[in-house]
Amino acid sequence: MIAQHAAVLVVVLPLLCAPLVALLRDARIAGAAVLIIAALDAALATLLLCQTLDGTVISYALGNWAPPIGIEYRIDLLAAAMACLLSYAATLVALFLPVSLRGTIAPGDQPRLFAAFLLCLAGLVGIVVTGDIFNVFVFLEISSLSTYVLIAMGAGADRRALTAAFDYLVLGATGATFFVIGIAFLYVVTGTLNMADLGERMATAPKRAVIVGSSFIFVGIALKAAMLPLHRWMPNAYAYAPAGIGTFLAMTATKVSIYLLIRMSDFVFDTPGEIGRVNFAALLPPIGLAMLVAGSVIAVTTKDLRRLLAYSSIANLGLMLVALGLGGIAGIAAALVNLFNHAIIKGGMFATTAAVLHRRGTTRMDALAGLSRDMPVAFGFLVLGGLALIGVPLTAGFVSKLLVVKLAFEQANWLVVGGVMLTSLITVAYVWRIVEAGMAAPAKTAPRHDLHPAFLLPVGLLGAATIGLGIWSEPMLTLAGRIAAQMIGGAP
Amino acid sequence: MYAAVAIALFMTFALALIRAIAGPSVFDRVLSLNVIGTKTILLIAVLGFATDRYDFIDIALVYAVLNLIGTVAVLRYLVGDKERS
Amino acid sequence: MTLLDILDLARLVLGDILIGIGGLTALIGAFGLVRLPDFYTRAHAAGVTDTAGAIGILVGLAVLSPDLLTAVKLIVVLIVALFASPASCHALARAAFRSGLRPSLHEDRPPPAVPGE
Amino acid sequence: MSPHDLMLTAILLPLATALLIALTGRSPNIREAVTLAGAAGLAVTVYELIAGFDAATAQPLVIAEILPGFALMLRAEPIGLVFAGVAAGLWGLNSLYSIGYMRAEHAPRQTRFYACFALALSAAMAIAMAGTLATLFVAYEVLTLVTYPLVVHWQTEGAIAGARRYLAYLLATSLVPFLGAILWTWIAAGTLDFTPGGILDGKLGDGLLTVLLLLFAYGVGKAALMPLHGWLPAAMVAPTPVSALLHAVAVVKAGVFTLLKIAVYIFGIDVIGRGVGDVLIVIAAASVIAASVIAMTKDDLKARLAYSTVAQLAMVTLAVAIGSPLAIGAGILQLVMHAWGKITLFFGAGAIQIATHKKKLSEISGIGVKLPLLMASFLVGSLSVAGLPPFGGMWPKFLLLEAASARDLYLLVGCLGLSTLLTLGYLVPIFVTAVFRKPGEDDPHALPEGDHGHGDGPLPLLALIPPVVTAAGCVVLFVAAPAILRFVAPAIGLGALP
Amino acid sequence: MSDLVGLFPYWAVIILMMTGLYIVIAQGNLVKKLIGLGIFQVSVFVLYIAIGVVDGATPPILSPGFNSYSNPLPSVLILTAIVVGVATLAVGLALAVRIRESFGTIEEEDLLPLTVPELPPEPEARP
Amino acid sequence: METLLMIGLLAALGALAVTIAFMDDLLVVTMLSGIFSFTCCAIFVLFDAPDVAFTEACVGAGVSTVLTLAAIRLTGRREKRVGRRASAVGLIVSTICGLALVYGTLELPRFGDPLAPANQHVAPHYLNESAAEIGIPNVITSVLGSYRGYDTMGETVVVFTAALGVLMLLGGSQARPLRRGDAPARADRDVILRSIATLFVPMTLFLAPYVQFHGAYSPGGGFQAGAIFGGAMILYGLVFGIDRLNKLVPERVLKVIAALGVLTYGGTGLVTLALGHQFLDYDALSPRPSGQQIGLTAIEFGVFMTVTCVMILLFQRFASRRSEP
Repeated sequence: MIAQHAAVLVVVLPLLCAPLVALLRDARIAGAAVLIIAALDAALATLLLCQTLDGTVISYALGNWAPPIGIEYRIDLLAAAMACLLSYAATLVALFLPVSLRGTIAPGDQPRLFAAFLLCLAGLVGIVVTGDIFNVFVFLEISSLSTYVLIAMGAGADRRALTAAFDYLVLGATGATFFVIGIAFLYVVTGTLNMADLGERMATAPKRAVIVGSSFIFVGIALKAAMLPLHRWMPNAYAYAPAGIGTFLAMTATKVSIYLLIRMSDFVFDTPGEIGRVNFAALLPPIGLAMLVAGSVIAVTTKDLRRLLAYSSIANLGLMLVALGLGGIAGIAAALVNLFNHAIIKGGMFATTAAVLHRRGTTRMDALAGLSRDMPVAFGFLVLGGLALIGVPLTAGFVSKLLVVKLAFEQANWLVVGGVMLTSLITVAYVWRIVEAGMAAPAKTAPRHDLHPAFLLPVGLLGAATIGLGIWSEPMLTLAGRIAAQMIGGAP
Repeated sequence: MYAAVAIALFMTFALALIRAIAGPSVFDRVLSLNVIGTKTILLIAVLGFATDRYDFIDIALVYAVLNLIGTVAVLRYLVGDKERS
Repeated sequence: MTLLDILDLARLVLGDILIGIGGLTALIGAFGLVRLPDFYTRAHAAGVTDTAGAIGILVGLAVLSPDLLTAVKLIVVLIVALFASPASCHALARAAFRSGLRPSLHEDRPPPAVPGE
Repeated sequence: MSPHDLMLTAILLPLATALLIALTGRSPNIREAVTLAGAAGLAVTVYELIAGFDAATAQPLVIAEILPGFALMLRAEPIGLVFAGVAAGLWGLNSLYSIGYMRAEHAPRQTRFYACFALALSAAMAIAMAGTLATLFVAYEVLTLVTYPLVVHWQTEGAIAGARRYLAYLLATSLVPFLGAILWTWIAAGTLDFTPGGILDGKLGDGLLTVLLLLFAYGVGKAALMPLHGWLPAAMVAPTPVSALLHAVAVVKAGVFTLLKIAVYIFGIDVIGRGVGDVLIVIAAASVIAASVIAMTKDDLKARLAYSTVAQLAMVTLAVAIGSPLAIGAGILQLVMHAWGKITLFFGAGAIQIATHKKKLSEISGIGVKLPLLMASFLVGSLSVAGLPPFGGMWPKFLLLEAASARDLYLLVGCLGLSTLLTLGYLVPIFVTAVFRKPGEDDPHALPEGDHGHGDGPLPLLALIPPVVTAAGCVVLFVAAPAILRFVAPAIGLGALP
Repeated sequence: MSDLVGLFPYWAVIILMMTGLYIVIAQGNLVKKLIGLGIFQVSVFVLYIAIGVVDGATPPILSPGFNSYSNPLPSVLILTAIVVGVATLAVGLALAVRIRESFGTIEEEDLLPLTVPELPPEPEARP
Repeated sequence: METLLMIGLLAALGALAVTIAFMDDLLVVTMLSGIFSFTCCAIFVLFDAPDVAFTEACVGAGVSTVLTLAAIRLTGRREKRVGRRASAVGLIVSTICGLALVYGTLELPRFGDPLAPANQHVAPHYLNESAAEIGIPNVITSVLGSYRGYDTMGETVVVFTAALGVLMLLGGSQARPLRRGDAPARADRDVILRSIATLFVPMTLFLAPYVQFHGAYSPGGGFQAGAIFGGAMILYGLVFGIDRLNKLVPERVLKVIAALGVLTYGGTGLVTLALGHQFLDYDALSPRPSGQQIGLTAIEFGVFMTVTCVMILLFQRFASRRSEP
């Protein structure tokens, strides 16, 4: 029965457990509960992945109303893989979340924070698995609302978390409203909300309305994906959120937006046929390149490790957009490889940063002095992540960059090749700042205390994956290739 | 007749709106809010009758109650505001 | 034409007249709300006509309503309005007076500064 | 052990040594014993590999295939074995010298020093054994990164700045032109395996090949082709054994070795010889002359040696650019001979510093009297680097002249002759100043700098033996050079020796 | 020309939406921003409802005597969206209250110098 | 008449929106936005969407206004005068968006066109089949609770999330309880207001179940009923003081019931799963259409619980907070 209903359980499990967790009084029990729930969810997601691995598309009609009358859950390989990413990220973060919260958030408040965390997970997974465009909006809001609150919880350490959360709230709500406007236009010309159905009926719809509708959806997603002119909420949000939450967001939030972009490009943004659909693919490489360069350059100048990583994330999102914009099966595959690899790399770095924050209470660059001596393991993982960001071979970052460069090479898109190469260099510069800051002599010698044990497993796993996927990239490439082929080849 | 009454109510509504926008004191605005609230209730009731959907009265009913809550909230704010300062 | 029909016609006419009066009252009150010089006179105009207009229209509609339930609901609405509108008007005037807003008693005097703005 | 096991051992043994060093860091004696044992073990391993090498039966060892055609693979082949032999042989000597030097200087962080040194050797071995350009690139990057802590060893402000420059140059060149060239190659040829005869012939036009070759030449920043040589003098902030490592044992050698491998197995010697390398010839020749001239102007001994390295390495690039089997042979020999010659010179400069705390040419007048054996070996090293018989350095110069005249590049012949003269011009004065000038003839301003309370320390024996040994090596190599050439001949298609 | 009349409701709603959007972007007061957001959202709701209108029809509550009903789907969607809107408003207001308590102001202009990344972290005072 | 009213109401909305943009007294702005909501309600009624009007009345005029006022009490009423300056960025962005939208509307079906695709594809199914499939006259309730019941579950969770968020931001360790003597804590001394409230609160409480259970036949449903019930309690709190409200319905109880509401909704889905049907397939409970009606009742009740408690919780949290000096 579980196998049959895994599609819906993967969302409903965290969704319904959240109220229960919120009612718990003991922070430790709540923390353990979150870990168990996230792990169960990861198991469900894995089950889904197994079911879809052979190309099957699971269609689950909620309430047994056949789509497009009712809401449909539609899980193809991409959705299953994303669900896996989200739930695994949540599991890893849940491992150290209680520890990282200690000292900044009163134990009495923690169960509610854990509940919000579960809601955030449920919302994100919900976005990924659904096949109904309005349902996307609903779950987008669940995840967004909980995210705002989670970010604001960083106020225990730094009051700027509040303004960061507020900025994100205003932008996020505006973006969601744009998304809703887009849905309105698509709905008015097609009469349906089911994404697959929408794709089919789009072909005969009036052109202008589709263009405008798609554009607004695009802008809405762009806001959530921190695309260039709309990126300003992101560094603050990542830098001031509680460290564990920042890790989770870095691994998932913008990734889901990219997922949405890919999902929409499946039927909204693509351009086959004479009737005008809108080709946003041409927009993506310039935006992506600009993000790539600007994100990297700003990262060099920031004075806080988490902000630096956030700007680096903007650059990496740019890389994904570039890959997506290059198009074709290879482009989507490259974007996906980037997406997964970057989630792993950045997750590892943010988790390590969380560990540093836990020990040192700050992540300012000048406060990292002596890290290489006091926390050699943490420092090692930071450097490893940094190397992966640069794209040094044997790390996952290399594979993902290589795929993009290869694609651009083949299309003779020298601008992209040059841009990626150039940003690799800039990346060296900011990774270098981390290394140098960590190796600088400390003002006073701190007692040597490395990673808290709670961090060891997630950080170690992500680090191992960073290297593992850099050497044995085959599984990831195959998976991405299959997903891309399914997206382009088969019906959405 | 319904149409005439609806138009009359709407004009009332519009005039109250002018007062609400023009002010000058807060109390004028609250007063207009109140008037607008009542007029909306009546408008909805009349509209329901005009289109033969008598269920609309339910909305009017709820409206009447909520209107009161809104007014009381504003008053509490004003009174609290004054007494503190 | 049976008696029933005549009664029904009378009912309709009565209802129409009632709501017509109500609408007119409301409109007059609104003019007062806009044109009168200071808050207290405006409150007077609005307060009185608000209730009067509501009575006219709601009773008129109740007369016109096709079934009892609708009529009862309308009467409930009326009761709510009858209580709520004067009460809030009263509370409002009281709050205004306590806050220092004074009626302008002589037309030749310039209106006082308006606190609360 | 099978050749595969030997190859893995050659890479893993220094790695294990590094681990052991890190673990035994508390007691210096054990730590240094571990280093020496590791060096000895590596020397034996590499010797076994060379002795047991058989081109016919050598099989590649695939570790992982990251992307199609982009594999991690090890393969033993003659040029790589020569490089491995040089590096492994010099590690032991350098370690001995390091022990003397570091103890004399009371250097901090010695555990990190020895551990990183061992790691650098591991990377150098991986470069030597690399079976694909991808593998080579990975090891090349690792080498850059693990040598950084060595360069920054003193961690003074100057050291940090110099080390930053070192890293910036090497990473920048490797990440943009080198990686770009590798990707271009990969996309054009579909593979990156080192294949005799090259993989690019017919895949790209000659014009593009020229561009690609230039990309490689500048991408391999470790080869220090002018004007991208700046990191080499900057890295002089490092302790002398590290300079020896950079210049002689691993780093720059890895650079020119990479160029040789690319020439032989990626482009193919013939391809370069048919005109693809002509632009590079000009650049390399200019680099030789320019660097030699700059060297003459430097007062600091190590800076002088650094520019000398730039000039000498440009000769290997030149050999690659000429693109005939003979020239490649000359390049390989230059790799070997320069290593032994230059390490002698660095040992000498370091020993002078230990013994007298002097670093500049203008300060060392007359010190040679106290250090006769050292100065003698310094002279041997100088002459060998300059290319005079009866020292090993003669062979590559001679073969290069042959190769140049075989292609009727008479201007180049003149250049090479001039470079020998210039080399003598910047190396011999060191010896002359140290031995024949009186102490009072120094620059008066420099005088009080020399002694500041330290007094002249005695030269530890461990700092004296290695230069003597390497100087002797230069002589031995004069005799052994033909054997080396014969060893690599099949790989580069060299027929009968001239 | 009749086309334009037929599109008038949409355009009126669009003007409303843009006024709301303008308030969100241009106003510096955080609470005002939220109110602007509310106007923006409510206007979108009106747009949806306008889509579902059918000439001469009645609300989609089945009842004998009617056979033409307006589209129920936009209503359903907007019911959900209204709730989402009020939820966002509540969280936003709570944030604004906390910001006021922590920074002493809710004007973007005054907050800007207090939130630059260069400042050292300052934990919020606990009551 | 309808066209005339529509034009008039839309124009009123426009005037309101512009006024709001240039007012700097937040209290006035809040009131005007309350009026904005009222006007929108009238438009919704005009546009045949009574359910939406109902909800907008509860939310826009009721809850939003009260919450905003409570927040303004804590954050200050005056806006800085910069509000009057026009912002070039704002103008440009909104103009571009507006023009884009107008461009998009040019090919749209005319307003009220029965043949528009939006009214043709899926909607007729709801209108024609729901009587047989669900068996209740209010199609909106059918779609809301059954056809798109999953969205509504999401909506309930959103409400719950908001409560959770406000509790985290203003509750728990962040609570700043009122001091004795703080103005909002005291009951209102106005006798008339108190007696009106005494009369109204119970009446409103009775109105809620009516709205709840009559939702199948007329506009209304769990959400509206919850908002009304919550509104009644808010009125109680406003008039008799927040302390008495806190005592009457303690936060702890509200939290539990709010969570229970979500669980009731989700639990209904899980029960249908356990009975071997799809998630939220009410046919599992009993054959059509009675199963559907049972399911609808259950989930509406869940929504009611959550919404009621969340509304009260939100008000309590804002109102019991000590304002800054």
